[in-house]
Order: sequence, then structure tokens, then C-alpha cells
Amino acid sequence: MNGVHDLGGMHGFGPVIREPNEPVFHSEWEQRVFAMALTAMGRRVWNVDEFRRAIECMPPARYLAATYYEKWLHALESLLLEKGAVTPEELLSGHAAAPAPAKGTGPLDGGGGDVESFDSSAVKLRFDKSFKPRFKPGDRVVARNLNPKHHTRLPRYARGKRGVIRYDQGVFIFPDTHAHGQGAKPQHVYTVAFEAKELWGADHKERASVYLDCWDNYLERAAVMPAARPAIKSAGRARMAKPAAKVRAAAGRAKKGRKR
Amino acid sequence: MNGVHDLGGMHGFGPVIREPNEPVFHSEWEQRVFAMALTAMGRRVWNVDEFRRAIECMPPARYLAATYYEKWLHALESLLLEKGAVTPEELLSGHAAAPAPAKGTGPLDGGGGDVESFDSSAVKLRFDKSFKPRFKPGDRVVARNLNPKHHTRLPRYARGKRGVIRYDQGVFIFPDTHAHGQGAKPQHVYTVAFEAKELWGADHKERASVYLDCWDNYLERAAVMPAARPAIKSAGRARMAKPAAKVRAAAGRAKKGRKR
Amino acid sequence: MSEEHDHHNAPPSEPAQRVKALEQLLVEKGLVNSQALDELIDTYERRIGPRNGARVIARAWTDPEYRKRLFENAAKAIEELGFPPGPQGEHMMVVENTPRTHNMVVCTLCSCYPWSVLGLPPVWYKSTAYRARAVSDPRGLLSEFGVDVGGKEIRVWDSSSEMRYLVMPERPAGSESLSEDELAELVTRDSMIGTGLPKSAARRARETNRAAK
Amino acid sequence: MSEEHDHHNAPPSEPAQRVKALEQLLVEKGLVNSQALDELIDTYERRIGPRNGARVIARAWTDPEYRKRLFENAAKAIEELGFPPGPQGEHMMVVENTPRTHNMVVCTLCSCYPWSVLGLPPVWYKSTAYRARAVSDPRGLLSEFGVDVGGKEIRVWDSSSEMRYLVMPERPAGSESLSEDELAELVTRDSMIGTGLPKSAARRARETNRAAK
Repeated sequence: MNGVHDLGGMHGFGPVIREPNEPVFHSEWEQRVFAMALTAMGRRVWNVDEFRRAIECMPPARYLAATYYEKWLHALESLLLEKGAVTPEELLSGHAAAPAPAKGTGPLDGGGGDVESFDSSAVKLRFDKSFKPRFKPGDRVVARNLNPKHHTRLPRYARGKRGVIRYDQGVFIFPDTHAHGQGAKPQHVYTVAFEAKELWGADHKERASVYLDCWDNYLERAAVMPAARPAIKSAGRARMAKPAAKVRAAAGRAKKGRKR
Repeated sequence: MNGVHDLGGMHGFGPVIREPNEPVFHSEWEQRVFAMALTAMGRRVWNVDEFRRAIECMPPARYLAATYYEKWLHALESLLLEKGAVTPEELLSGHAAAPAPAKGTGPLDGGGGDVESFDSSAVKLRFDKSFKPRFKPGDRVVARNLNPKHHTRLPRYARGKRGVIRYDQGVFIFPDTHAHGQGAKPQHVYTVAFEAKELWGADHKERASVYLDCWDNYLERAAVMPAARPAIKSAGRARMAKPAAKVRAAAGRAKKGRKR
Repeated sequence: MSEEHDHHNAPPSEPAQRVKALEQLLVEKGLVNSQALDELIDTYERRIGPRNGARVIARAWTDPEYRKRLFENAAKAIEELGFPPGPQGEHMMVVENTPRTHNMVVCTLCSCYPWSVLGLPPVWYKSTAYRARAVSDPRGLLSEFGVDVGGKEIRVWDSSSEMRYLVMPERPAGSESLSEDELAELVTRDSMIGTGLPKSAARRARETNRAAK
Repeated sequence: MSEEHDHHNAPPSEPAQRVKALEQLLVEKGLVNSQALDELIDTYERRIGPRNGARVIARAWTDPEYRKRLFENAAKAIEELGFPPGPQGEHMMVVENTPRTHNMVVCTLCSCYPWSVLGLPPVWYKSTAYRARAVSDPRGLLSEFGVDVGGKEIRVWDSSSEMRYLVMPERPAGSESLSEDELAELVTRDSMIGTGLPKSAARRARETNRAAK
């Protein structure tokens, strides 16, 4: 979804304003929204991808005007309705007309604090060797020009841009389908380095790069670079090689048997 | 400026809602705002590019929530302040503390209805043969990946995309500089045809193209197409050739001596 | 509430009040003249509107020489009919629907529109929804407007420059016997934006009959 | 006022009221338990916060074996210190600042943040301004934060996946004699996001003296 939530590279949002000695929450209702949303997610009434999708579906002007927990509240209410856990009348009255349907609601232990993992982050899946990576660190790739109406985690600023695979982070659930009840489609996620010049144009002077996590489905192998696009300098590659190798060693241990 | 005003290709804005028997204006204040803004522009207190820039500088959440004439009112007030024609105190009180400075305000004839041309649209300039076109109809181009903080008329959806020059529309003032008091930089504007697949990705099924007017500075000559990108079909070109030629004949008369 | 909220959303005072104060101020400054504003408003409320464009299209459907001049220099040919270019009408191009091509106009970056022939744009043309979707989902949008262009290629004209585009719809079948004035009645505003088709001759006949009763 | 306005901006009722009704409803439904919510809130207000991350960084600065384990499997090494992964902390990677590279973390699409080591994010991290600018103008943004990274290459980590990133700042010069606990006091939240640098040992000494007076 090309939504207003996709903010990377946008202008006009003013300076970043910081609050000295900021509290964790600014009001009681923020606390309650946070805890209710987390509990529902922990009990798998919905998954984290659905939650993000619900936030992104806020009307754009309201999304931009809302605070963080106003967005959570919107998602909480709209997902409870979507999942049939509550009715619009119940939301208004604050009273249950019927008990919640059993689907998707695990037992309540009352213990608090022990919210289960979000299911997108299943740890076992990440190191499952039956999912083969399509790319390896060092491979040159291009982010696909995707403009889906559905939820996606490929931001607009990266689409059509060339980068280099830095890390294979293992296997993760695919948000584009998982956010819509269309399956987990597990696949490798790679951290791809994009140079600032590639993202923002040849005039961009800053020595910077963006490291973006890309699901396998977001990427294609880069064709031979046309002359117009500057190749990533080998000096840059050499510089990055050391820390990459270091951290990769860890992944390597967990994922032994995979080919680089 | 990568602002929220750059809406082409965005999702989440809902259906297009039409009002049956819509009046030209919805309230008296809309009428006054329209007429005052037009008068100020006609008297060259500011130019149309500055006016658009002022609208785009609205805080993003307000831009999206505002109606058309609320945006005009914002621009009207902020440009009057910027040009020093009024002070913040005067705006609040509704009374002049001092007469307006002479700069940029031509004589008022009181005749109404005869607002002068906006200066961006100077008709003479358009057919000035001293500005040579860099491209000719049929040339393959790529829209540059520009992400300026300043005003621009190159929308994000076209950046980095390949298209074909269809028409040379003649010479126009360059909004990127003209919106900021940095000169007219006149140059050719070309209508460039971009295929839907090129803009929205290979999955895009629709048989459509977008015809976008691009200033010379927005374009580069396209390098040889890499294999991954489908070339524009020659059948498509043939289909477009007839009406293109027809209208081009007109431009040709006015711009005799130019090379195709 | 956090700064994120406060920073951008301080609500401005009511437009009607602000505008009243503003006009008073600008009159005192000698920047505007209230009577001249009245005349300008009257011009755009009564004299300039889609009937102008409809006359242009009807003339072009019936007069091959005019049609040729319209494609050669649209602003000049439009002026021939008594419609001066004015703002947002100086650089015009007429784009023609054919059995193979349907044209549709949008301005994704603001709301550019050919004022001299269509008047001021309707709210939907200026809406975020139209501006967002016209370039990426023209067929879906047309179908919401009740327009089916079949297998035609759609060309969406995004008015990013000072060029203004007027769509010349295809002359409806069955309209052979109609006069230029009658033809002008078939040409709707939306058919000249490309989000509609002209009325059929039969529909016009029904409407005329109904009005006569 | 037009539909453009009405369509998207029907103001929802006050959050505090809505939330009260919502909790009551969900308790009746058996979906939440108010006491469990209290405990969850207490956890994120008191037990989980940037002091967790500071302890991790201080340990890594002083214990080469721990440092190695942290780079090998960050979530596991963090758990060693008594900080369970929990939500938004299961897939961690520590990225190290060096004399040539400065790392900085953002989530442009929402506000992903490593809760287990930093707690819940501050409002500025979740703001549209930070999310918009971090990827395209990191140096300008750092300078607003009062951070000058000189000629270093900046790497901006955009947390688009379930991976969470923690920046390991460079250990400040002059901190050689400090204990692990004292080092942890140098490690600010912002230095672990990459929008700040650790306190200097001298500043810590001044602050300790002032507090003692």
C-alpha cells in the first residue's frame, strides 16, 4: 500500500521535537491501549502484520494528525470489529451483548507481563534450513517496483533501486500475505545496503547508506549496471567487509549447511 | 519537495465522491479567497509557482484535511506575509497599520474580470526560438531521480522511470527556481509517455500510459535498456503515431526551424 | 498529548472570519477592490463554465476547418468562439478520443484545470482520491464513474506544466441529424475531462421531451 | 464544506472515553483482565528501559568474551543479563560504531524499536519528522541532535522487518579506569539509537559530584 505511513524521504514534516524527561506514557488511556493491544496480540487474536495493516488503513489526514497511541486505539477497535470479537454497538456501549467467540483467544492466565511472542517473530522458523536463500552476502540486487494495494514492508524510496546484500537474517513470515490472512509464506530476509546516491539521486552529496531489510520476494538479481548508474566502489565494499563477516559468523553457526 | 501533495499513485484515499449539481463555490468566503488570490497573482504580487509552493508548505496533516479553498487561504496569507505586504498583526486585526509597499503591485483599474496572465504562462516565451530543445518526439528518456527540498513539478511516481517524448510543448519558465525567486530559467517542456507497467511494475496489467509534462531539466537521455525492462512495443508506437503527428503539425508551424 | 500532535495541528480560526478580516485589510492597503472582486466572482460563476468547452467540441464535430484550427492552435481557436484564454487557458491542447484510445485528465500535484473552457473544477477533481488514483488506476476509477471504455488504451494526462488539456470525446452515433447547438447539449463536463462520455442523441431527446412537459 | 473534508475527518470521540468503554467491554468478554494489564504496564514503565541496553553495552565494552557472544547471537547474550527477549526483542542485531562508521536506527514505516533493551520508544522516534528524514538527511538530523560524526560514513538501519537493531557506541576515551557499572552510566538511550553519543567520563564525574552536593 502506497500510504502516507510510508514516510522515508518525505519533506515538510518540520524539525524533530524532543521532550526532556519524557515519561513512558503520557496518560492513563495510553497505558491501557498499549496493554490491551499487546495482550490481544499475545493471545493471537491478530498478528503483528494485521496490526500494522490496520494502522495504515487509517484515513490519511487522521493518520498524520494522530499520536502513536491514537493509532493503536484505531487499530485495536478496527481489528476487534474485523475479527468479530465485538460489535459496533458493544464498542459504543462498553458492554458485552455476547461472550467473545472462542477462535484465536488462548487461555488467560492473569499473570500479566508474560505476553507471548508475536507470531511473526517465531524464533524456530528463522533458522529452519529447509528454506533456501536465493541470495548471499555480496550479491547485487534491485528492489522490485511493487505498488501493491495490500500491506507491504518495502518502502517506496527503495523500489527500483540497486543495492548489495549485506546479511542473510534467516527465515521470516511474509507480511504482505500474513497481514491479510493469506498465509505465512516464510522466506529469507536480507539486509540490503543502498547508497544514498542511488536512493536520492546523483546530486546527493552525503556519504551515507541505508540498510534495509528486504524479504526475498521484494528482490531481483541486478542486471549488468548501465553506464549511467555509478557502480558501488570496491573501497566501500572492503570497508564494510569486516563487521559483516564478524556478525555473519554468528548466523553461520545457526544456519550451518547453507551455501554462501 | 517530496510532500504529501504529491499524490499520484497513492492508496488509502477512498472512493471519489461526487456532488450532484455542485455549485461553483460552496460559500461566500470561498468566492472572496478565489478572487483575492487571483487578483494578487494577476498583479504579480507573486507568481503561480510561488502560490503552489506556498500551498505545498502547509503542515501535511492540515494539507490533507483542508478543502481546496482552505489551501488557497493558507497560501494567500502566508505569501502576503512573506512578501511583506502585510504584518501578522494586520492579519489578525483586519486593519492596515501602513500602506502596502509599492513593489509588485500594478495599478488597480477596478474593472474586474480582466486578471492578467500568470507570468509562468507567458505566451511569447513559449515560441521563442532562441531556446533549443534537447529532445525531439520519439526520443527515449528517463526522468531523473531528483528529491529536492524545493518546489518541483516532477512527481515521485515518474522519477527514475523510462518514457518516450511525444510532444515538444515549447518553452516555459522553470518552476523549481521560479517558485523561490531564483529566476525563470526558461526551457523546453516535453510531454513524455510512460507506460503503466514501467510506472507501477511488471505485474500491472492495465493497458494504459501516463502522459506527463516534463521540463528539460527533469530528463536524461535513456541509456540502452537492460534486458530486465521490457522495451516499449513498436505496435504501441505505431498506434500513437497518427494523432501525435497531427497535433505536432501545429507546434511545428509555430516552431519552424527547429530540428526534430 | 505529545508534541507530535501539537506541532502540526493548531487549528486555524474559522475561514469565514479570517477571510473577512483579510479582505478589509487588503482593501485598506489598496491591493484589492471589493467591486472588482465581485465582478471576478460573477465571471467565474456565470460566464465561464463547461458550456464554453461544449461549444468548442460541437463546432469541431461539425466544422472540419475549425477542427483543424483547434488541433493546430487550441487557445486561438477557442478564442474565436468568444472565450478569451485568461488564466489557466493560455496553453491549451485538445486530445482526441478514438476507437482505440481514451483520454483522461488529472493534476496529481495540485488541481490544474482548463478554466477558460470548463470553468472552475468540481470538488471531486480536486480531491485527494481522484489525484491519487487517476494515474495508477484509471480503469477502476472510470468504472466508479460508470464509464466502460472496453479494451481501449487509456492515456492519462497529468497536467504538471502550464499546458491545459481538453478531451474531445467521440461524436455519439446517431447524432448525425443534430445541429451544432443540439450537439453542444450532448457534451458534458465530464466527457471533456475524460471521466465521462457524451450523452447519446436518444437521451437528449428524452430529456428535451421531459422538459417540454 | 465539501465531501473532500467530511469524508475523512469525522472526529472520533475522546480517546479517554473510548478506551474506558473498550476495557470494560473486553473484560466482560474475557479477552483481557484488568490486573494483568496493570502488571504489563508496570513492566514497561519500570522494569524494561534503556538501562537494560546500557548494561549490555557496558558488559560488552569490558568483557571480550561477552562481546563476542553478543555479536554472535544478540538476543541470547542479552538474555544472559536477565533481560528476556519478549515482544520486539526476539531477533536482535548489535551494530557497532567504529572510527569510520556511525550507525543510526529508524523505522520509516511504523515505529519498530528494540523494546527488550530500550523499553518503549520516545515520541520523537515515532514522529513523522524523524521517520521522514532519518533515511534521506541523517547528517542534518544528527546535527539537530547536537551530534557531529565528522567524516564518518553513516549507516541508517531502517527496521522494516522483525529484526531489531541496537547500536554499540564507541567506548569514550578516558573511560579506561571506570567499572562496568560506571560505564553503564555513560551509555545514553540516544547513543544506542545512534542519535547521540555516550557521555564522556568527565561529564559523568561532574554529574556525580553535583548529585553528591
